[in-house]
Amino acid sequence: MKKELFKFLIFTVLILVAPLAFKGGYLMNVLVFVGINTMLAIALNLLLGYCGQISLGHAGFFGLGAYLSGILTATHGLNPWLVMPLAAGLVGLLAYLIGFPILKLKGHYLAMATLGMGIIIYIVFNESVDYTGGPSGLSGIPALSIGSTSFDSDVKSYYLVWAFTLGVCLFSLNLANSRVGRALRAIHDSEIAARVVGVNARELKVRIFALSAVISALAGCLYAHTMTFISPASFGFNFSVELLTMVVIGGLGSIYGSFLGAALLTLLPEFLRAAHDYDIIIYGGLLMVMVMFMPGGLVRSVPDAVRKLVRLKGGAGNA
Amino acid sequence: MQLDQILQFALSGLSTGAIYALIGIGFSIIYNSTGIINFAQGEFVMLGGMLTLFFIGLLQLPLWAAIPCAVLVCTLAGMLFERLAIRPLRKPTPINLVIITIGGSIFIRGLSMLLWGKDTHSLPSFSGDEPITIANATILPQHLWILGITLVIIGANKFFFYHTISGKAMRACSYNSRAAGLVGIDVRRMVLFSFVISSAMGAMAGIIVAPLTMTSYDVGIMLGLKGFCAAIIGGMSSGIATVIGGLILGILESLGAGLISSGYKDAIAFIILLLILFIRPQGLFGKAESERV
Amino acid sequence: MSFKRFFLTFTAFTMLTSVSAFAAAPIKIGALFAVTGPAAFLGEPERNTAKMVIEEINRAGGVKGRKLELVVYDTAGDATKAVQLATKLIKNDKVSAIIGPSTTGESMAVIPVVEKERIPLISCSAGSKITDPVKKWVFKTAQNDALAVGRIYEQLQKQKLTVVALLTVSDGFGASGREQLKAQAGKYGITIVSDDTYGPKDTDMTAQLTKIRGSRAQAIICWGTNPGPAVIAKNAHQLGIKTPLYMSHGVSSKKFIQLAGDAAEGIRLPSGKVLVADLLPNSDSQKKSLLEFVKDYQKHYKAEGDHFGGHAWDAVMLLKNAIERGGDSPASIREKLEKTTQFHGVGGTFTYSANDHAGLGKDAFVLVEVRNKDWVIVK
Amino acid sequence: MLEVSGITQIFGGVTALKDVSFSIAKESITGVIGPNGAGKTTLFNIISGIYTQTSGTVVLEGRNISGLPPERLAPLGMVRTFQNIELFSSMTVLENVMVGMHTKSSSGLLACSLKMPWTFKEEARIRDNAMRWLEFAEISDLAGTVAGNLPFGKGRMLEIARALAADPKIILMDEPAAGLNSQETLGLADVIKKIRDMGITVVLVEHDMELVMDICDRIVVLNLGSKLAEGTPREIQENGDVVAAYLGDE
Repeated sequence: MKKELFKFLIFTVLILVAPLAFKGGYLMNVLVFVGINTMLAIALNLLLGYCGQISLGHAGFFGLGAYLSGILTATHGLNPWLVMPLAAGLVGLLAYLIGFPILKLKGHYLAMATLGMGIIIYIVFNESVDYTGGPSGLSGIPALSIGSTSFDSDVKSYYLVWAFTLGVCLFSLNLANSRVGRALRAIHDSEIAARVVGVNARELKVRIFALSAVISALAGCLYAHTMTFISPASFGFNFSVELLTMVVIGGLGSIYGSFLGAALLTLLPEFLRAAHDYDIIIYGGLLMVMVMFMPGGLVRSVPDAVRKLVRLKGGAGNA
Repeated sequence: MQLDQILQFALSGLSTGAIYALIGIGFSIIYNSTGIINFAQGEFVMLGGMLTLFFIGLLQLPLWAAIPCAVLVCTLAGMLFERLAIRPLRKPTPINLVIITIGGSIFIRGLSMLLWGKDTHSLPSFSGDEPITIANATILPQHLWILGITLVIIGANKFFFYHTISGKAMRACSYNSRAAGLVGIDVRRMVLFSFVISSAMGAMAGIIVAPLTMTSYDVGIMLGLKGFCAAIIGGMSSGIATVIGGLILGILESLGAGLISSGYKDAIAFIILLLILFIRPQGLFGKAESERV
Repeated sequence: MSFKRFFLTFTAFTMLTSVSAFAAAPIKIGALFAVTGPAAFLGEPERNTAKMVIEEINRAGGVKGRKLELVVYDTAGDATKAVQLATKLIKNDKVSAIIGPSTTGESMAVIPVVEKERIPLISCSAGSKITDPVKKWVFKTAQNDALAVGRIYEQLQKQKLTVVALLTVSDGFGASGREQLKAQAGKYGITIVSDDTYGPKDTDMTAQLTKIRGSRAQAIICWGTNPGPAVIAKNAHQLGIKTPLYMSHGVSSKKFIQLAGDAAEGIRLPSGKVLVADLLPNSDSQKKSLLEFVKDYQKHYKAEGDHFGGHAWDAVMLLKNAIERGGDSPASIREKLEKTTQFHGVGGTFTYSANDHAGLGKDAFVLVEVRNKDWVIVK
Repeated sequence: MLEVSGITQIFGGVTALKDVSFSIAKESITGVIGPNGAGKTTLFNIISGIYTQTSGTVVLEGRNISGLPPERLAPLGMVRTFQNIELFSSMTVLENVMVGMHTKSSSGLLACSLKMPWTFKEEARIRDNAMRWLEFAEISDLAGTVAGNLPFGKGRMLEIARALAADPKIILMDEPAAGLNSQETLGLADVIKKIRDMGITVVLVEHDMELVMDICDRIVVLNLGSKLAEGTPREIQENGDVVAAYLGDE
């Protein structure tokens, strides 16, 4: 327990001092998105990594949060801080209601149904032009502000977004190591055995689905207010798949893994940019190679590799 | 007038549905013998069309010669994919397999983009573009080709899976791969086989639709997605159920676009799919399975 | 993985890619194009053209003795990436002006960034709302959709066709066109009887067309970019629809005729003049620019230059002009840009002013028709 | 304690159970035996709420529990174990047992995530109790091991410890001796007796006749979906029908 807290503190300190290394350069901006994606990856990981339920439609919840927040603040002029819990709550409620029928499904049927849900939400963004601005997007979303400080620069956005992300991290870490977290993992390992000892699997799955949607929607709100512009293209099927990839590459069932996955997949394109048109091939190839050689995700494979390296060096030193 | 329209919607729906069905069967074959949902299936469809173009354009082959070449190369690609990406997998959990096939599809797409550029291309129709009129509704000769080839492929499938040794062995693997292994069936070979068959089928689908829908390096995603839906409605069967699934999807889309709202047509199709899944969680034609404990 | 290492690798990367061969400090110009992704048909010719023009300018000794340096990034048509890359161009590459992005959505997303950082942006996308209302730092070269719509409606009015059916693609391009088509219909006395859309990746539009066939439309206007309109042309041919079919400038390239084949015959569309450059009368003020662009593009890329490339050509040339007239910092470039008058570019004749950052008139478009697999100008 | 009356189960036209009735006394060990395909596991699945029977009722302590799902039965005091042990294989041994205490704790999702003060106390109680059950099952030395890595015999004991952690009144065990060696089976017999002596009713399906005859107070024999006989081990051993069913009719 103490160890967990210590790890989290180190992580927090690293996040807090990171901007010093970048001196407000462009990478700061990317790190803001690493924060948002980390939140999303954690949300999906709670559902997929802990509870074992796949979702190919999480970009939809992300988008709903962004659009609700965007529409209510940009079009109706409400206070963003007021809208944020409202949007997250509404999305959570929606997910809770959809959750009951949808989580009855298993395996690839669940994948299909969540995919369908994501696509329907995407189509609604695209088609309800009067509210969402349609495919050309919604602009003029105000940046968040506290008093007279507006979070309009990258460094400020960074701290704002990461404050939320760290909160979500801590929240999820607590959850994972609690009675409810154990029940979730139990459902993942053997749903029937979990039910037999009294875990209401159906209800719990739906609640986690809703919680996951709430976190995603929250990330959506932050996204809308830091970008100040949103368009449906950011919330399509591809992004759902990207989230899934972050979670798996980072490591299923690990909060820090979600961070690693989100960081890697957000930063990777920046490094691949030098490869120009080859970037997409490298990206696809890397995904395959990583799953092949790091089936447990970064969070498990990296320490393993380090250990091996240390042993190798130690061995060489002895010889 | 209204009736004419509905006939036309139905015909259009059937012809797009047949395409979805053909792609869907490719999904099912691999799923049944390996438990993998192969998200790269759509890319084989794309490869079929693009390779045919390549053989026609670069090697100056006539259409009838380019098609088998394209199918052949595509099948080789399918084999390579299985050998290099699926087989070496150390921990083949379903979710890892999903990611790896997604990675594979991105890779194949990227490679085709580099090789053939980003342009859209069209393939000549197999037998002209003169529309055929059926009671005030029209279809193109190419539609007949699609329907015909779909039927032939389904027939061949049925024959293969029920009347040949390899086909029966593959079915055995799909029921219980461990037991199949115990009675001396080379399971890995059957997995490879399933990739061969489904990539060849995907390629064929890509070739016969290209004259109607055009082709480019990125057509695989959408076609793959629709084929996946067809397979799910059909309960992941590699036979007639998936065909019906594809046709239902096609007709729903077409009727939705024609009668309700063209912008929401995909949404309508998906809502109906969700309802079907909610009412029958085991797929439209699947039998309810009781959980073994 | 430490961030420090990330950062070091990263700087190494950028340094490697941006080592410049010029001794005199070059003027840096940033460019954001959707070179990959769904809008690649825009981004690729734009990038090619921009590179080509900058190369030519530098070969001729640069502008006022200073070379131009182009930093291009691929946004893949993604608004989030566009914003990140715009920030990168401004903060890391320290560019003096930005060309692009390719699509309206990306442009709208980038606008707050350049407005805040005070860097002039010349967008290559068509959406009217990019420069309406006018934003201080934002200009555009692509012809407004409004102009293209006006050109079609004028023609319909001339032929006394008053009832139309719309079929637009459900992406940024189609949505913007649809908005304009609806907004201007009243002005030209046109009634819209059917308003349908199709998805960018759809492969069969017979359902929509069947519905339109059953309506009393006298003309069909389709707003989309390849390959959708080609599919629509083929579908219309299949259904035996004889109603005149109008397309948007989104398909004004030979590619469309190739894709649609025989079904393209008789289809009309508004286009930048680049498509019919050699058919223009010598008196046309743009002809010189047009021919120069077409010839250059042919030489460099062995392909026909289209008007998308033209947007980038115009953007670079406008910048070059502004720099020639004394712009050397972002602020002065912006100031000189706004004073551009009568610049005869590829997309039209540009005249910017404090309350017009689009700069084009209706004469930017000509109406063309496909006849015998080639374009002819509709008089 | 438990009344099973008139249970019939039909799977797609095949009758798996036909009008099975019996009752089980409090604090007893009852064995359900029968040849393969007799319907023992189906019966267990019905009693434990995994299947819903075609007809008939199950009554637990005077309360009709027919059709209630398993998660509703645990709070009423009924738990079970599985033939092919169902462990939470990615979790530690201790955590497995802690999940067993799910119904004996109450912190909700939000309280857990926000680490409300009372959750600490509850967590400590869960942990202490779970440790006690591990000691009972004599696997406390394995508390930190990942359950998936346990040898089969230890896994069986873990499953029993997890079931006991739910503080049940009645525990159903599906072939608890399957896969155990003779040493382990002896240990199991002791544990089962200890469980009864704690006041918990035990029902088990078992093939190991020696074990059944040794520990059971009463035995129910099923054959081809129907109840064939019921009685004390001695009565059953002497029942001609039972012997015939086991040996075949030749």
